[in-house]
Amino acid sequence: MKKKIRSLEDLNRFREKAFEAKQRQTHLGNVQVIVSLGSCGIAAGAFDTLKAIQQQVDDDHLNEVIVSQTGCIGLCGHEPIVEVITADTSKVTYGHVTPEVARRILREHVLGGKVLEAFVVEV
Amino acid sequence: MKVIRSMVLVSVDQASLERGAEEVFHKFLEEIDEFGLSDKIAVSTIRDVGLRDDIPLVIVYPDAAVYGPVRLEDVHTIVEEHLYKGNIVPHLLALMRELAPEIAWTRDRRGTLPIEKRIVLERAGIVNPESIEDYILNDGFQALGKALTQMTPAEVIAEIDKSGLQGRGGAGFPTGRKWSFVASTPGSPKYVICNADESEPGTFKDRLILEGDPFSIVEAMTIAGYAIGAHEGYIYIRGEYPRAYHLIENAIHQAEMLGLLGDHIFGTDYSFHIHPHAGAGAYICGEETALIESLEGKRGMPRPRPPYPTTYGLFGKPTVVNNVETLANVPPILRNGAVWYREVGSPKSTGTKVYTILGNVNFTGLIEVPMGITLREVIDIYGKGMRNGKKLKLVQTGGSSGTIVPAKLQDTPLDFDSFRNAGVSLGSGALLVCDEDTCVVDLAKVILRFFRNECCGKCTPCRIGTLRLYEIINQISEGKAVLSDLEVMQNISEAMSEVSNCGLGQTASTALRDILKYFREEVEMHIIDKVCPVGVCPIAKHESELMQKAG
Amino acid sequence: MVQEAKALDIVELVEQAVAKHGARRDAVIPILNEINQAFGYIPTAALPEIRRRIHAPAEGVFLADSHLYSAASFYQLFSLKPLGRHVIRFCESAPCHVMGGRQVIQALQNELGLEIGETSQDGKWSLLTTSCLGVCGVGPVFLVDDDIYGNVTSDQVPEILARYK
Amino acid sequence: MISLTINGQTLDVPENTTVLKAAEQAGIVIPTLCNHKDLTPYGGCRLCSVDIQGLRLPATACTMLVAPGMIVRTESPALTRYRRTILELLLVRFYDAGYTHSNGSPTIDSQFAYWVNYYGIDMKSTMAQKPFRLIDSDPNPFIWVDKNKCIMCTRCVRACAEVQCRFVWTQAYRGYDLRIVAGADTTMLQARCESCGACVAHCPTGALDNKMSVKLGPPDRLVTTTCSYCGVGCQLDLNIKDDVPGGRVLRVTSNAKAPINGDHLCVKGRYGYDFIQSPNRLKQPCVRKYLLDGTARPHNRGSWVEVDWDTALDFAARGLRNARDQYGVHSIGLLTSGRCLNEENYLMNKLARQLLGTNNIDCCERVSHASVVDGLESGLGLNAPSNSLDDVANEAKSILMIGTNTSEQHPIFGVKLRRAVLWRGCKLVVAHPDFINMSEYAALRLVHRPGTEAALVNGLMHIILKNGWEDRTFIEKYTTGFQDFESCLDKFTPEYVAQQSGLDETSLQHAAEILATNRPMAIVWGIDLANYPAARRNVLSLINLQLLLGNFGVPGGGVIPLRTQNNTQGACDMGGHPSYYPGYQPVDSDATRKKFEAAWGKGLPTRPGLTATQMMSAAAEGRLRALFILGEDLVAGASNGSHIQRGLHNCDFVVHMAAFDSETSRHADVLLPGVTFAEKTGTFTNTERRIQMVHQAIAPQGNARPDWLALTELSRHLRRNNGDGDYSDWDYHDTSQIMTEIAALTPIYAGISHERLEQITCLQWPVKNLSHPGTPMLSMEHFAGGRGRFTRIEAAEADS
Repeated sequence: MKKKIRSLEDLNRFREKAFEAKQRQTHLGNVQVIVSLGSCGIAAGAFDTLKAIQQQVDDDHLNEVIVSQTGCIGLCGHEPIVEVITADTSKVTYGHVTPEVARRILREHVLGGKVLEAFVVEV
Repeated sequence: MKVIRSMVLVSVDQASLERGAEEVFHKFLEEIDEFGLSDKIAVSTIRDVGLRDDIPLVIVYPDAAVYGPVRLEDVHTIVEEHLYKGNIVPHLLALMRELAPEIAWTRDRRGTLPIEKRIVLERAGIVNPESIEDYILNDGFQALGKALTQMTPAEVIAEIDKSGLQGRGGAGFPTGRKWSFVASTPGSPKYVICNADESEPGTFKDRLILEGDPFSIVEAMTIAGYAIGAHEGYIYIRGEYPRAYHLIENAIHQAEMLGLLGDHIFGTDYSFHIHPHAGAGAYICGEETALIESLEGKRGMPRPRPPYPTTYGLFGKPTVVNNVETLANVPPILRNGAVWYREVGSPKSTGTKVYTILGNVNFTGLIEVPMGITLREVIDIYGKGMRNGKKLKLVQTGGSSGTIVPAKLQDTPLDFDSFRNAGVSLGSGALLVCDEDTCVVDLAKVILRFFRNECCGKCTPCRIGTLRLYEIINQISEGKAVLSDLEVMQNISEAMSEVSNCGLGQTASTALRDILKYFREEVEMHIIDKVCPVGVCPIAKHESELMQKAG
Repeated sequence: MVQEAKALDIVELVEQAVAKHGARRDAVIPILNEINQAFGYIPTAALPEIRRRIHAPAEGVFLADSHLYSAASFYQLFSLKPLGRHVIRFCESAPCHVMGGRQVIQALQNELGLEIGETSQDGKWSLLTTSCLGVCGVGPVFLVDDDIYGNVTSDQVPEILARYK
Repeated sequence: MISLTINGQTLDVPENTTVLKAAEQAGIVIPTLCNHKDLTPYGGCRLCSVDIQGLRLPATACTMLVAPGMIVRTESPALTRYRRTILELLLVRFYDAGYTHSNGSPTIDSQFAYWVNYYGIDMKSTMAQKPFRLIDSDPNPFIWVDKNKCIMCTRCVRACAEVQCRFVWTQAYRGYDLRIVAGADTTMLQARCESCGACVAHCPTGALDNKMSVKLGPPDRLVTTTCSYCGVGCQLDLNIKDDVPGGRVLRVTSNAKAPINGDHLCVKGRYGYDFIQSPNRLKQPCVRKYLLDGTARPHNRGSWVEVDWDTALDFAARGLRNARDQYGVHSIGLLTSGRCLNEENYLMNKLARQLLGTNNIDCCERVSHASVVDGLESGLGLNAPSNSLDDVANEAKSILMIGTNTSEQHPIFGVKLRRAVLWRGCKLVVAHPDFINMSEYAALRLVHRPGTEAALVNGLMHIILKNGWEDRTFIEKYTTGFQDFESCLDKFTPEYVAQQSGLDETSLQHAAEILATNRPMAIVWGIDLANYPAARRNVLSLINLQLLLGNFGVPGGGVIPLRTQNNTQGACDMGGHPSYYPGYQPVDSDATRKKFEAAWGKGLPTRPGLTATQMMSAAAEGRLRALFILGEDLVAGASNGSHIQRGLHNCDFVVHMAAFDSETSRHADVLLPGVTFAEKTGTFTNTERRIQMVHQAIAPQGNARPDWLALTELSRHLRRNNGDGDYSDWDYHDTSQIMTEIAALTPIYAGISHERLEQITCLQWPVKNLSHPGTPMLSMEHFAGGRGRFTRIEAAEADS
């Protein structure tokens, strides 16, 4: 049972805690791989992409990779979209990420540190 | 994000081209690159500038400075002085008179060039829609906290009123005024309904908000409830959006767990409950009274209006019905203040507007820009131009119920007032861009078929009108119509738009009307010459079959 | 052969749906929705079962089978007759059409040998059209059951259909 | 009042008036198809679109409410254009197969055809060129369905829902595919249609029609009259075709102006008219052969011989006279009929008292209803319902319905109560051992053991007193006997009553709460209550309950005993009663008797006569020798048929006048062919004391005669000397003359005359004089002594 928020101060304390938790994650050197899971993305095959990423994470025991989801950002023409956030580089957004491309992103960008320029979307 | 600061339009009508417009165009590209401004300034072309002798014409937005005639050697000056330093070059300006009406629109426009400014989509695609932590981390529930602990309901309404927020469902009714109506109407209980039955073809902004930022709708509905004195809210999500339904259900649950929804929100005496409700496939339920009927478990058929939902709504009680996008504006307004909000957009149409760009452009998707952007800007900047280099033929604005804007009108700014004046509907913000390969008869057929299928059947003009119009357009596309059918269509269309019961019937023939206005010749070719110029309609196939046989 | 729902299942399901959404007039559409989801259509036999559980004159709620039939037949996502095991709903609205939908629906018809609105002899497929699904950014679009396919070209149609047994 | 301008004409109308109604008031006609005065506005056809200044688009006059200063224009070239387009569009989906439609108008035009024609459209060439749906698509025996003519105005849907509360018709699917279906797209009867025909009456196109007469074409004339089935007193239009001498009834249609029922009728009223021209009608007077032969009466009375009227009446008169001469005046009995006119019942009363000198006269229905009437008389000193039907339907906050299957027995009143429940939230408690139709509308059902009604009501009163829900002020001011009464409730605790009645205590508590806290509360009972063994006691209990709650003298309160037959009330009113002259003037009051003696010029009997039940016993025992039975099949109508059969069988001489042969006429010696309501003119008094005209529509069938005429003739055969009173003569040429006599001698009917009823259509007695408006609700002053009397009701078990 979560503690209820009873005032703006409560809300801000909650927010600080959430912020710290997020900070801790990135400080630990974790990499976030975010799949855009709006309906557009799903229609364009985002579930297959997500499955491929999770498979790869499991297979390669990539414990420091956090796979999460977000909504649609409105770049339908580029779906499926995957974002990679690492501690050192800022956010990189990839478009048209097929399962094949997803695996490459994990191998080359997340593990190898090399951004796949051909699939980067300018946002 | 790429930030476009200015836009340069070079006239490329036949006369301008004869006087070197193409060279001028390329010179601009060079010079802008030279000054390192390429990712801040867009260069595009404009075809129809009317009959004049000071061509080529160059228009610079957002200042709406019109230069002309521009010679190759003037380009450097304009780029350096105007685009780089920000000073208009008076001696190169064209004379004010004789501007084509389409350009004249732009003269009134002031302010910055529309760049993406995300208010309602500020978190969509950024946060995890299943995580209330993520939402709170990104300013979530600040507005609700402020409203409940620091403001009276009347103050909340006053702030929304002051912001100038207008309903984004299409009609553009001031939200603050709607809320104060319901707040002051006697009768209880009162209800808040979020209209998430987004069914206008080509529109998916609401889905994006619901899927990308569901908590913001929960927060906004609660604020609305507080403002009008309601304790129950319904969110009517169309049946075709199962994911949005799931995410909203989750958001409601999480907010309740944290005491941000339900009983004693933020530890105050105020309680508010939200019930998600899935539709089952009916475009008409986007009409607010049909939506209410449907919520009550009935056929989604519109009620006669008046009475309006503000006095006789859900279960006969005073009810606020707000569209998703409208509600999504509420938390940012309360957080940042009405003054901040008013600075975005044009004076009469404040805030941003979400557009979906679809059709034959290089890039389809969704943008949120301040009110007042032009179609040309949307297509060139955000749509990345026409697909396969084809020519723009028309844009349908506002979904299938919207107007057809021919290419020559593409400089009309997209805001409520200008659009109203031009007889164009902004509607849901869907922009369907069609290139020269589009046959207007074929397009009309698809649109009319949609309305025939989605009409609820309550009123005569719409029920049989949509059927008849579809039958006739089919005959036209098959080469079986006669010219007098156009008159029949016009009569039906007129009766439909004048005396139908609700917006569906009133707008079902809008596209047809515009097509007959701007593209009548093309339609008549189908009838008289039995030819589909674009080669899409069945008669075209028929003809080619005949040709083959003959050959 | 298309499968029809069994009487016992209907009663049980109605019971569950009413328990979940409440015996209220305004719960009618969610209840119908549950039944439609479970059977792929709404058997007429379910209507009196629902009516019996919601009709409550003491609370001023009056419900007849006609009310339920009327509501059930209004909505496009409901079917009053059994459909195939897999239901294709092709978006026939203008954006998908402009973006190439015309060719895709033709491909679907050819591949399945069905006209729009028909169910195949073996009860495997029903081919329906739908109004806009709201994912126009990736049009043309169609649904197979709950799976949504976007950016579809006619070449992809056989491969997609092959995924369904 | 709101002031607005329509077509330049300024007018004031009440708030919440629609523009359409306002225009109507100003005499401005706005075309409409989906609107109907009985139904909620729909706004579907859009034909009534009008321009309203300040609005961007035209608005429908049927849904738009007037607003101060509103400026309306109902005609413009554009509006005409839209209307024509709408009609043309409707015709795209309309096909008329060419048979004549039959909804009661002498001109064939349906409302739809009228407007099509009005806007200059040629229907034939504009409509669909072939049918697109089955013609005559529903097997309902009464209602014809041709959806080729349906324009989706939904008047049938709304009529079924709002008028009949049945929800048979509904809209299904949508848009171009929209259709009207019954239930879940079944046949009408499967969708629980009651065949009332309200949908037919409200259909503007003929898509719904009367199946029995659909192709018979329009009538030559309409005759508005009062239905002869039940005590509700609906008015209807007989459609008459004059292609045979005297005319024939083509069909029955409803009449929008009918005061009680408007455009609404039940299946019996609308479709049960074939009896009028039935081949089984009695068409010639008959007497038993032994009478003609002058031989002794055989055991089974022998065979019938058709004779002329004179012969038959002569035998009838002789038989009655013989009995009187041989066994005395008390050996003759007369039974009047709740089916016959007031005027005829009055003549029966006059015949008995003036010509035969006996008070042995009673109304047939008292055979079954006697105890109920007695209860009413002894509790309230009334012989009629205290409130009117509409008053209960429109004002009562709760209703206790007991011993009546109202929607079967009094369909239109049943439907009025359904409407009260549905549309204004009236709480209905139905106490009935079976699940009857009204149970579906009940807030609470009490399924008690038959015979425990009194216990049940006592139990309710026990709970009411315990909770202090009784009306002390009323009890003190308007009742007597409360002190004495109160203690009889002590033993009727919820536990006790539950055990007696088979109900559970919660239901009892709930019922008491609903009835006591939703006031005014009305009690409606009917024949089933009278059929319970202790009917009189039940009635007294119910009166106790109303006195306790102070539900008398208020609109929406009171007691409504539902009279089974169309004129049971009138038959009693007219002196069809052993103790009363017309208007409940007691025979044992000297002053009254003197009045009638003076009027009729004849000495009259002083003692009250035998009731119907007593007559039967007397006949069985041989004390009653001759009977004159008017109109009724006594045997079939009674709950104790064998008792009656024994009485009749034993009777020396029985005259029966009726329209049909029946069980009762098997026991008759002279059989006189009477007529149906369609063949005579006069008045009926319905169950709420409302007097209405009955109009002759066709000539009597065969050699049948109106009963009043036959009675007048009979008097000639009976009479030996004329008295010299103002009304001693029997020279009646028509029934209005009889009514004049009734009015002169009957204070509660003093203000009634046919002439007046032709103007006002209905009056509820007491009507004190020709300018008195009648009395829809009896207030306390009408009760005997101005007070109601509490009666101790003790027994619960073992009904006697």
